[in-house]
Amino acid sequence: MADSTPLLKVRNLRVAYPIRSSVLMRHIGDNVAVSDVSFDLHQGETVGLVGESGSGKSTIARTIIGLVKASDGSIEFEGKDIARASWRQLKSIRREMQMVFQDPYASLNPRLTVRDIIAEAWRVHPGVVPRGAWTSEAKALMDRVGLNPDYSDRYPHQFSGGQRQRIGIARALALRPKLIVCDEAVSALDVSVQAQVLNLLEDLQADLDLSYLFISHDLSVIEHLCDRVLVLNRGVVVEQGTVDQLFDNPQDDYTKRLLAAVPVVRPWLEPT
Amino acid sequence: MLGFVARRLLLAVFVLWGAVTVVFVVVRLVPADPALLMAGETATPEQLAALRAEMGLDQPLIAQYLQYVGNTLTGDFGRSYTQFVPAMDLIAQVLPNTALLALLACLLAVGVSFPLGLLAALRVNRFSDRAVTTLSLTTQSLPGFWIGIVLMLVFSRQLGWLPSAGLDSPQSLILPTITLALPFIAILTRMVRSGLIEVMGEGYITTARSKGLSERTVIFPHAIRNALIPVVTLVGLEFGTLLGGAVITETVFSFPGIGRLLVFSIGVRDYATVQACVVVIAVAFVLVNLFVDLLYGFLDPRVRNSR
Amino acid sequence: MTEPATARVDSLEGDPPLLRVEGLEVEFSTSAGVLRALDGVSFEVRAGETLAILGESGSGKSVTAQAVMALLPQPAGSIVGGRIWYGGRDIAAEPVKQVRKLCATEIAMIFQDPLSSLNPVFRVGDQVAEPFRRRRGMDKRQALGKALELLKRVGIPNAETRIRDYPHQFSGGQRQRIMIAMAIALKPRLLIADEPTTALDVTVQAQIMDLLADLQAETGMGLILISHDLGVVADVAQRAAIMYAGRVVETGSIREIYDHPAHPYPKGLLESIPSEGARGQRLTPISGSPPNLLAVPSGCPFHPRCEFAIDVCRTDVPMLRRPEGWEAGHEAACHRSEEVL
Amino acid sequence: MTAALPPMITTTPIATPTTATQTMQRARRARRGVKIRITVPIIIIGLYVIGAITVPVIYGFDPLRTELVDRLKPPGTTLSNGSIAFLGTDQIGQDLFAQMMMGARVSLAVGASTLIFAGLAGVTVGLLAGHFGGWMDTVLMRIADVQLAFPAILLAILLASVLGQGLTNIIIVLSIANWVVFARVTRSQVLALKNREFVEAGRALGAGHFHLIVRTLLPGCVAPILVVATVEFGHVILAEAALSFLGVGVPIGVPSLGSTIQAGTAYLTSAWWISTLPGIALAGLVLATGVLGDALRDFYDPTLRGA
Repeated sequence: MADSTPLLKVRNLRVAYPIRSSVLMRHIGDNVAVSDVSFDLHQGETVGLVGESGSGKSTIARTIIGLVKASDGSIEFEGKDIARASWRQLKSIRREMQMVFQDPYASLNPRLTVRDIIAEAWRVHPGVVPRGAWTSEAKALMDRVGLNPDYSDRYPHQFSGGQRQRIGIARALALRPKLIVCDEAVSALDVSVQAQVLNLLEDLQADLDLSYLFISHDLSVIEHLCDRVLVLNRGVVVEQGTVDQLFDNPQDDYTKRLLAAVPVVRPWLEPT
Repeated sequence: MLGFVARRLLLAVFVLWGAVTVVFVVVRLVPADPALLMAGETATPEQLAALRAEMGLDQPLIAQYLQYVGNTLTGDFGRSYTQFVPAMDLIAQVLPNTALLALLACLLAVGVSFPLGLLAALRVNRFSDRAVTTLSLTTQSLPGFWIGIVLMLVFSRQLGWLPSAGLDSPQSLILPTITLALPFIAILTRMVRSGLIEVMGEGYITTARSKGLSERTVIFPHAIRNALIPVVTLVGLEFGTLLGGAVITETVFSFPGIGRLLVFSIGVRDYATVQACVVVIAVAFVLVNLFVDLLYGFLDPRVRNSR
Repeated sequence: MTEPATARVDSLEGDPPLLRVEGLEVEFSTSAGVLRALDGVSFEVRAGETLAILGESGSGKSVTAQAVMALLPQPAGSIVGGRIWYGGRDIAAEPVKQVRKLCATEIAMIFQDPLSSLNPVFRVGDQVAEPFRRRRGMDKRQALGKALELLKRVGIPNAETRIRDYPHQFSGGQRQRIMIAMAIALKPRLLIADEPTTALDVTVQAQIMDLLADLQAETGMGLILISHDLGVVADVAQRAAIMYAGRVVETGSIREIYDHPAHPYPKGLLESIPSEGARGQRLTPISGSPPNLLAVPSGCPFHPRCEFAIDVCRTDVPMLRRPEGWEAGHEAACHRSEEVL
Repeated sequence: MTAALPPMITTTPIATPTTATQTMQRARRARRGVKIRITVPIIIIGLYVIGAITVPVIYGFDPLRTELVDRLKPPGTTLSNGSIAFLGTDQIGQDLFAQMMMGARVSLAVGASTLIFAGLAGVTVGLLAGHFGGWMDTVLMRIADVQLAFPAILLAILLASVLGQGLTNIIIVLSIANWVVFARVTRSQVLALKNREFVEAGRALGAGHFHLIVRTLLPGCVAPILVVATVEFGHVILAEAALSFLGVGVPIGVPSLGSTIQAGTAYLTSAWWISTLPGIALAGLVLATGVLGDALRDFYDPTLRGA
């Protein structure tokens, strides 16, 4: 794995929000959300970021996708440094990276039809799909994520939570990206539906050679889906390794505590 | 809390400076010659020149501005051109009357609208709610000056119960107070109602109920204290509407207040007094809102503790 | 239009149940029409026992708690049938005002989101002291003294000084501890916890569950744990009721249900959870989505998602019954438990 | 509805004060109510528009004509030219109904033009301030704060007194006094939308500022802007009337509802209709916009529906 160039290379990433004084808005300090985070993500791989609220896992995701500015460190996508990329380069990099959001209700524009939500990507990046093919392409994507293509003219509120999350995935796939960042993408779903979406993500990865950066607070989902995992606590990576290493033989105290706290479905089967 | 107060004070000072500047810009930068406006078409060139010198209009604009800001800080708005006394003196004579009128109208409005809003909120979509909302919407749609005229027509001209103009006795305050308060009552009632309805759906209201508290205790203090927070802010902003209403009410009832002074001064092109009136009213508005902001901090611990 | 409430034979052992819900039906009116949030829900809880009510969103588990506490949103929601027996009275038939008198003294409740459940403008001490003042008529000093004891008991550090702080100054876990302190203030005999740890971090989640279990052992109160998470309650609860589309589809000892589910829905749920050493294996989800309560499928509401559904499932509503071969006290509402599971 | 009960339980009737069906009927009625509350005001406003356009033409209205014999005739009087003045005549013998409809013309024209200018300016400012945040937001909102320090009517008086009378000036004045409302509403809506995930999804796609503002944020602001515009329409009409009443509005000779009411105050005891009837006409128009605004808000915000 180490011999190929990573798809995504994050080095010493630091994200801090300035604290300003209440009166004159002078910069009086920094609120550090993430500091010194480094990791690689290879083509076809799923890397998990796990941590509790305030651990900085979402900040990392949002920084990589470009919603938040990094204060320091570098993010390289296919060898190109995002922080130093020109606006035009950045736009082409953006095509390669997409995001699936947590809330299936808030992440879809309630005023657009499913077709328009998916086509939004092609409107922003002209030339990917010709305008005349938008409807057929959108329907093909809907079919791909397990939605009835006949519903392309419906609005988000006409779908259930799980179906909406599929729409979100279809939108992310519209630009045929290499990397999809999933920010708590299954956390808001009911267990039975969550399993459907996890299976869909696995299928898509196998078919399209996708890479995932998967953010979750749910260790069992991370364990199920990921190849490698980073454990975050208060903005710092406390441990990283393969799923087997991390779940079978955790080294860091915090990781151990976190794993010990995960509720077990059948505690009576556990050796105590 | 200290940071919060400091930030609010700073904002108030800034807004005041802005308001004073706007008045300067409006009065000085209009295409017309203020001296000409003031002296009228019939003035001789000599008179005009004298006036310009007295008003400092022969100096560069920036000097005029600094002079003006300095004067404003000391409450010197120049001399009234019709009454031959400092404009500020004219205002000092009538300001207490307007203050009294505004205060009475505020008290009346709060006293009437809180119970009404509460009643409507607690009986959402029932008859009493519909009655209150319809009534307040109608009242809000009535022109303030027209309310004054009708009240005057009925209670002083037809029934002869109350004086129709001036300020000679405490009775003279009744009609202007009602006229001024009515639109305010309408707005406030609607705010109290919607604020309370929103709060009644909050989780902590469910908690209060789950504690087995009586519905009365759930409302006082749990709901009302939270509902008050947004209402207080809106009251501050609507205080401007009240001040605007005072101008009209005072005109209708020939009430010796700052509003009537303003309208009168505009009629006789007494710009020094006009400026003074506008600045004083803006100051009053800013001060009231500063007070409201601080009250907000007092009511909401989350604001108080924020940096 | 409804099936008879199940008469329990198995409940003859030991004390009478603290709370017994029979054939409870709740309807909500929405602008889109009337929806039946609960359709014949029955269960019971005893003193010292923990019952888990489990289900996905829209299954009616929270509505059940609201109905018991007379907290159904007014005027949209109302009880249209069934009984809620508490202390020999049917509180479903009593006016809200009457039921509220039981709240906090007999039955208390904590909620999912401790931040919005605490009044932001009052000090936590005053909020915890409120039951003592308003319900027990204590004076302020006395009540605050009691509140301090409680805050210490639920593990708020530096309770002496923090009693004067406001809710927003506490962490999520501490807020839930405060809610718990408030709920147990008047020593209720039954505590209903509605998703008490859903809004909290994993590590805090375990602490809160431990606290609830400790308090229950200490006071012998009955506990109803409402959750969507089958894992969280497994350690603490003895019995469970699994809900789907406003009905209880399976009930019994939690261990029995998890190990030998008698209904395809709980079975599917358990198989959907990614866990327990099944690393890298494909999950077996339940197909389809939970039903829209405005258009609940006919017959067994689960039939459109059920791989075992046959004609009778589409037409006849299955009753809760003990399938042959399952333990006493284990009931499921499925026509085909014996054949397929 | 009654469940078959185990024999040991005595049957007691279930006391449910309101069943869900009843509540739903109420909800349905409320929903129908919203539609009625939208349609009826639109019809009323439509009638005003038609009346304002046609009536003065039909009556051959000429503001300068005076008919001394027909002065101050009560409603229903047959005039010297044989026509019936069913709302009476004014102090110069003009038919009051024709004059009121002429006034409605002014009101509607001023209201619509002001809405367009204030709306365009305010929405643009709100979108920019909300979307870009930072210093742009600070600067724009501080300007709005300064603007708010002047009660709208006060600012209008100040500007009108400087700019002089005339319809264009009224529109300018009222636009300046009202853009802030649009700016604030748009900005707060943008701020609410901005952190919604679907807007972030747009940013994650790499959408530029123009795309985000025009295609994502603006459509989300339409509903609240429409509501505000409706309510503001009424406010602007009232403000125009107030300005004209104070004599700083329409020029002499243009019959506005405000100036007609003002003219009638001199004849309150002898000819009550001159002041009161235009006031009612004005209130009817403003009430229609108020009801419409409320109904639109209920329509667009289902969470508040029935609340």
